[in-house]
Amino acid sequence: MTERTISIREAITEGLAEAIETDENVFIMGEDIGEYGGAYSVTKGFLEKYGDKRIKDTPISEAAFVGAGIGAATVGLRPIVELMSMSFSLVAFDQIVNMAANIRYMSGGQVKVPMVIRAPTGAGVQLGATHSQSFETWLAEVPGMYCACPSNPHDALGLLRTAIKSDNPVIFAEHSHLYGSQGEVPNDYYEIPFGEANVVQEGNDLTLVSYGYGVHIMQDAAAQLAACGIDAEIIDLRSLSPIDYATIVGSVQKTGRAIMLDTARRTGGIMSEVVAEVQERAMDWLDGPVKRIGAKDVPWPYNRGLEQDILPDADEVVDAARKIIAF
Amino acid sequence: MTERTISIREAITEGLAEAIETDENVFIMGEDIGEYGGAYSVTKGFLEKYGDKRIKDTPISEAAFVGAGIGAATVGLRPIVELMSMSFSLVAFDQIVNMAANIRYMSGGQVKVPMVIRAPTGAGVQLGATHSQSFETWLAEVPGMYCACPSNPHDALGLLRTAIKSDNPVIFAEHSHLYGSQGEVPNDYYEIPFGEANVVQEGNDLTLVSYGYGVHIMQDAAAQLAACGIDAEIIDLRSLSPIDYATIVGSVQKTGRAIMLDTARRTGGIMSEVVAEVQERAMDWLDGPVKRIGAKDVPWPYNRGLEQDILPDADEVVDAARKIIAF
Amino acid sequence: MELSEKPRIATAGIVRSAAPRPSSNTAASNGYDPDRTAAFSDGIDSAELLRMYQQMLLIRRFEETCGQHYSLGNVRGFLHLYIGQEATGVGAISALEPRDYIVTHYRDHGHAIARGLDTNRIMAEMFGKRTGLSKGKGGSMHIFDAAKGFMGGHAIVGAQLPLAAGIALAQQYQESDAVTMVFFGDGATNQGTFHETLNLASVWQLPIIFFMENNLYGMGSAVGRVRLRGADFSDALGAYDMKTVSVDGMDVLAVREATQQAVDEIRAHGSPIFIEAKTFRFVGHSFADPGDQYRQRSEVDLWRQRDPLVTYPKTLLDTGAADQALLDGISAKVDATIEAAVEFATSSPNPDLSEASDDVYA
Amino acid sequence: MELSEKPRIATAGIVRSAAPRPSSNTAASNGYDPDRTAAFSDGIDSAELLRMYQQMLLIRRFEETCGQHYSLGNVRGFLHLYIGQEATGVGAISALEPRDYIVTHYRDHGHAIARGLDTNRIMAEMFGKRTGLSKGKGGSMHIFDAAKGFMGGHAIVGAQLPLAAGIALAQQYQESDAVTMVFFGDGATNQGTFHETLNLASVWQLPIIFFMENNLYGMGSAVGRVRLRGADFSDALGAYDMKTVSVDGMDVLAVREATQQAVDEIRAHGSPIFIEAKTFRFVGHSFADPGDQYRQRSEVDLWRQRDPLVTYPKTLLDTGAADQALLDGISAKVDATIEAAVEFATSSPNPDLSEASDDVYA
Ligand SMILES: Cc1ncc(C[n+]2csc(CCOP(=O)(O)OP(=O)(O)O)c2C)c(N)n1
Ligand SMILES: Cc1ncc(C[n+]2csc(CCOP(=O)(O)OP(=O)(O)O)c2C)c(N)n1
Ligand SMILES: [Mg+2]
Ligand SMILES: [Mg+2]
Repeated sequence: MTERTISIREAITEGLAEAIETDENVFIMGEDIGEYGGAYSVTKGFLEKYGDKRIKDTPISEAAFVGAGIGAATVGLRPIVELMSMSFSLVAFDQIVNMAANIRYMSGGQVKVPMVIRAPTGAGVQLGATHSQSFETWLAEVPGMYCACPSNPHDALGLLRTAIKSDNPVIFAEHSHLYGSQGEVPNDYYEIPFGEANVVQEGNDLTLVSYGYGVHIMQDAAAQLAACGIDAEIIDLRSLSPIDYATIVGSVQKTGRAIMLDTARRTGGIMSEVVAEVQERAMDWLDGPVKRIGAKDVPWPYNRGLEQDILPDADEVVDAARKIIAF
Repeated sequence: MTERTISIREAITEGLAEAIETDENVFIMGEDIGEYGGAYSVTKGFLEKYGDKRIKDTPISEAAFVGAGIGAATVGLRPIVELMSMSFSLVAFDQIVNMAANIRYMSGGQVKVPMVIRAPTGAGVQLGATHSQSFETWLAEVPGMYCACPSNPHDALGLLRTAIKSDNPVIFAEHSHLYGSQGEVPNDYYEIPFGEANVVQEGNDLTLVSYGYGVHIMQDAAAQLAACGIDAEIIDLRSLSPIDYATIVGSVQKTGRAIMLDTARRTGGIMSEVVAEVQERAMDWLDGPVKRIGAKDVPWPYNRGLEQDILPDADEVVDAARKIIAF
Repeated sequence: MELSEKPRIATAGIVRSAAPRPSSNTAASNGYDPDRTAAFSDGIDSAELLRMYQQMLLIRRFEETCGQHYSLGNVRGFLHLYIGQEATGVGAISALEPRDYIVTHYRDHGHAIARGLDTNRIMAEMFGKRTGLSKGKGGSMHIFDAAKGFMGGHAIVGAQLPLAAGIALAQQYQESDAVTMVFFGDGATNQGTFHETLNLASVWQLPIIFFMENNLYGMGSAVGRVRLRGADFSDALGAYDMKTVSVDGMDVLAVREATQQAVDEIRAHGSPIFIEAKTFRFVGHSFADPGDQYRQRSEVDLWRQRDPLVTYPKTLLDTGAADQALLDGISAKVDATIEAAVEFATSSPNPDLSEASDDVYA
Repeated sequence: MELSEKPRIATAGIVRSAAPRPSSNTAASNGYDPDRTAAFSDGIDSAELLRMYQQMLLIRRFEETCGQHYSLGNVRGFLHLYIGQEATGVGAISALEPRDYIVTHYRDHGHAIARGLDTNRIMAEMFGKRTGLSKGKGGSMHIFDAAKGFMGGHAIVGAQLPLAAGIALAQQYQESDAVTMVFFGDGATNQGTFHETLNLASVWQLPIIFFMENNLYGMGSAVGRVRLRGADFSDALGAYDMKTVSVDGMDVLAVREATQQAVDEIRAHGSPIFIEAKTFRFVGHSFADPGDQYRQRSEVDLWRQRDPLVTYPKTLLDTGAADQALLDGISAKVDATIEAAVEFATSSPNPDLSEASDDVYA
């Protein structure tokens, strides 16, 4: 089928427009998504095109408008809420973790919350300690919600469609480095279900697991490893909740070795879950410990050199590979 | 040295009173800690005894009074903030995670935040989905803060003294089941540093790791295992940040087998960190996978039978032990 | 004779009512207007007057019974009783239509009963049984009946406010004239969500009633200790440009009328309205709290003299709207309903352990 | 001659000032009082009048220079410029003593310079250098100088308010008469922390000035789109029983006077005071924002005509408080200071990679 090349930003913009145009119950709300066009221009032109019933600028009141999204969702609407940054989810954490995720269970299944919370995430652009965090790794651990983290335009559109159609709250984490990242997207309609990891590259020597921006780091690392004759398999989780353990374990059973990467802080990253689970399910096939890589466990600094040093990179992955495979 | 038997509640009350009496910069604030005497009666009589300068009842404004604690701490006071429940930390999460933990770093070390946030935690008393959570497992993952979780009166008093003397923010998680739990406490002054796990019981066959209420479950399990001739070592982490990996790894090198228990939800519990780290540091000594046990990954139900079924117990630990040691 | 009596009920009802408090932004925004009132309560037929009595009594007995079964260990967790506040919930909710929505906090049994939820299934929820409205998963603090527009029962103070705004937003979005009523206490007004939600409802002109049950205490905190203004601040919410009404929460007819006016106005114009009812809980904050450390016995006694379950039936008798036999009949019916509810809850099965993992995802 | 001129400065200063706005709770709570004023600004010697000009100019040039170095890639991350608001920060902070505290948000360079922080070290922080006030770890949004009572620089909207209340609480606790001044914008008033903190400060009667810089836009959101009342709501904060003052934020003398009155009052009585200054940012929200999508060029031009860096020096000249040569001298000094700051920042070393792990724990 025919494809076209677009950026992740364009893929998300397209997915949002499609939802607005095809489902009258879908509306978008968030800070400066209308007149301003969105902090990352994802909804540029939407207000003019779709009007202020469907595109709602909100006050700087994350707790209130995330909670309002939950309420609207319980009575039949399908809100898409944009947070200007995943870091700002903290001021709405009670509404997300205690309300969005629990209300269905507390009501004995009487209500559902078909809501998507979209937010740019990740460090690396010198925004400092409070603006560079990746709380999707915590939110993915909360039962009652899903969490998706696309690494390319194809997945971004396919996962966003699934998110918007889901009858459950979905955290949709968009790494800010990747908005401009280009890739091919099919012209025909498709969806990408949650819980199905993508084997980006097959290999027999080593399993590299990541998601979002981390997949690009793994690809660089795999290229370096290939140069050293190491044949790495790359797995893109695509969704942090649910996690496709079958694919990871299957790969580890083949390779016997694994490196798992968060671009979030190592401690508190989702890979602690994945590593703990994989060693429990696949220990007998492991030739050595699963290596876990993430950002250093310090707050995010402003200085570029420090921030880059804290962030994990391909070299770290390659060094880790060296430690578990002599080459 | 002489000892006396007191409850964890008495130990904490004593530690708080001692701090108020010995350091004029220490004050306590929180909801209904004064006139009401505290939701769990930990500060009963304090308002009458110490007055409303030292014992401050607050409005139901967790974000504001936690933030006020941070501010007061940056200019020389040593606030002890009580949250009525760890579950309510969510409404103050931005102040705790983005402010308390980051402000020292963001200021290049110009300020420090000697503040303790105390809160009852844990499930098991049928409070339902929003009131039974254990967010200390997330907060322990944040750099810039410490986190302590006492399992007995001796540790409660020793860790609380360390917490109050710390120049860094400390999350002090008190499992609500344990307030009445009795134990011996030395009459002479002592402190228990963070990052030093307690080997509750030595053993050679199996390492059992937990903290707080989980230690009591491990003790029950160890008793059952002993009856089957299994000699278990029990490690009480005492602090979730920092974590004493040396003691855990040392024990695993001896026993070759480990079971790690959260009374919080398994996914998102601190044991995912511990398991991931220990398999990486001690894989060569492991005879099998590290088993991770925690509460089921669903919201907390009200019904007693369901809640008890979700909570981990000694039988689960024994079953897990059976899987890794044939007996 | 009955006819000639009726107005007296209204008057009786209203005279004790809304000692008209000033309101911030609007001239005639208190619940009091003698003419409309007389007219209005002429409009309440005695059947309705008696139905309200029955509901208040049903709530009172239900709460007393929950207390007994808490002591017996059949009801667990946190139990917050509505005893003393019956006139507020019954009066307010009696002004709503089935298409309207209600969102409330953990002190929710009274609102649930006033909304006409099945007492058997509420009690079964209290007992944690599978037949409970939330299948035993929610408990006392999380009563839901979505089919009746009763959207919980929320246990984090102030957290229900944004949710309610979202439900009201959906009504506006769907061009329905349904009103959303959200209940909260005086203590909840100190949460950030209170401010954020009032502003959101104001700037978006949402069809919502913010119903503050000012029972003068948030747990052990007298409102004067957590707000400089003390108990009276609903007339100072000018920043939100929201019509504000103050009414006597111990007077079911006054509450009903004030609420009816607000509902009519919102259906017509859609703007949010803030109603404050001063009321009092006769018992402790939760069943754990004796409720006597932080308030004087004399204060409780004073309010008990205004017990709607004493004053209202007396009015019914004085005005001839009912005779003792009628009231006794109602009382007997209520007792039977409670007995049936306890029987239903007791005999219902606990949820199957397998059900713990249901209702997590849709 | 000079003597006879001085009052005119004051008048000139004040006539443009505080088109007296009504205040919520207190009779004479706006910054305007001709007599006190004349007297007061007689009290400002011309050296101080010129110092304020120098500070405003220094801020303007500093911000322009940051913009240039952002384009050059020497300054990164988010950069929020204070251009247009200089009179507010300089006037407000000129009324403080060294023992007082300042807490602000991410748009913080102006406040830092007005507080007298070392421009070399501020610029070095902008460049992320080790010699920066925060050792290059904080950046533009997190300027701190604890030794000068400058407690940040906070990037989460509204998050600085509780922190400031805590610092004020500490002053009260330690029986100091120091005042804490916290700056925030119109958009921040929609955060829950705004409400919670105002209530806390009110019920605890904390010695704090809530200084709202109402520049009419929160990022791209005109205040009228996020608040029903629009730009004018500081006179409607009655719920907090807090004295509220409204002042012309483009008039440095009016701001100084209003703030001085508030500071004196707080030192004497300790209660919190809310000051609103209407002002305007001439540039975009951050350096990324051209600032023209969501507001009319005409509106910007209108405000630019009130540019304090045009109006204030003109007043100084008209009133003879300064002549052109004097102003040129100041301008030259400012340029030299900026040049030195850039030189210092440029030549300073980056932090050592090992320093990434410092300053996490005390
Ligand atoms: C965020 C949060 N903080 C604290 C609590 C504990 N709590 C439950 S009810 C309550 C008092 C609320 O008082 P009010 O709003 O006046 O309602 P009332 O109980 O008087 O009906 C408190 C402090 C909570 N549930 N949530
Ligand atoms: C909680 C939170 N939400 C959103 C943002 C993004 N943001 C930064 S500044 C700003 C606008 C604030 O406007 P205002 O308070 O008026 O201050 P101004 O920028 O006009 O000085 C927004 C939305 C943030 N930093 N924090
Ligand atoms: Mg109350
Ligand atoms: Mg602004």
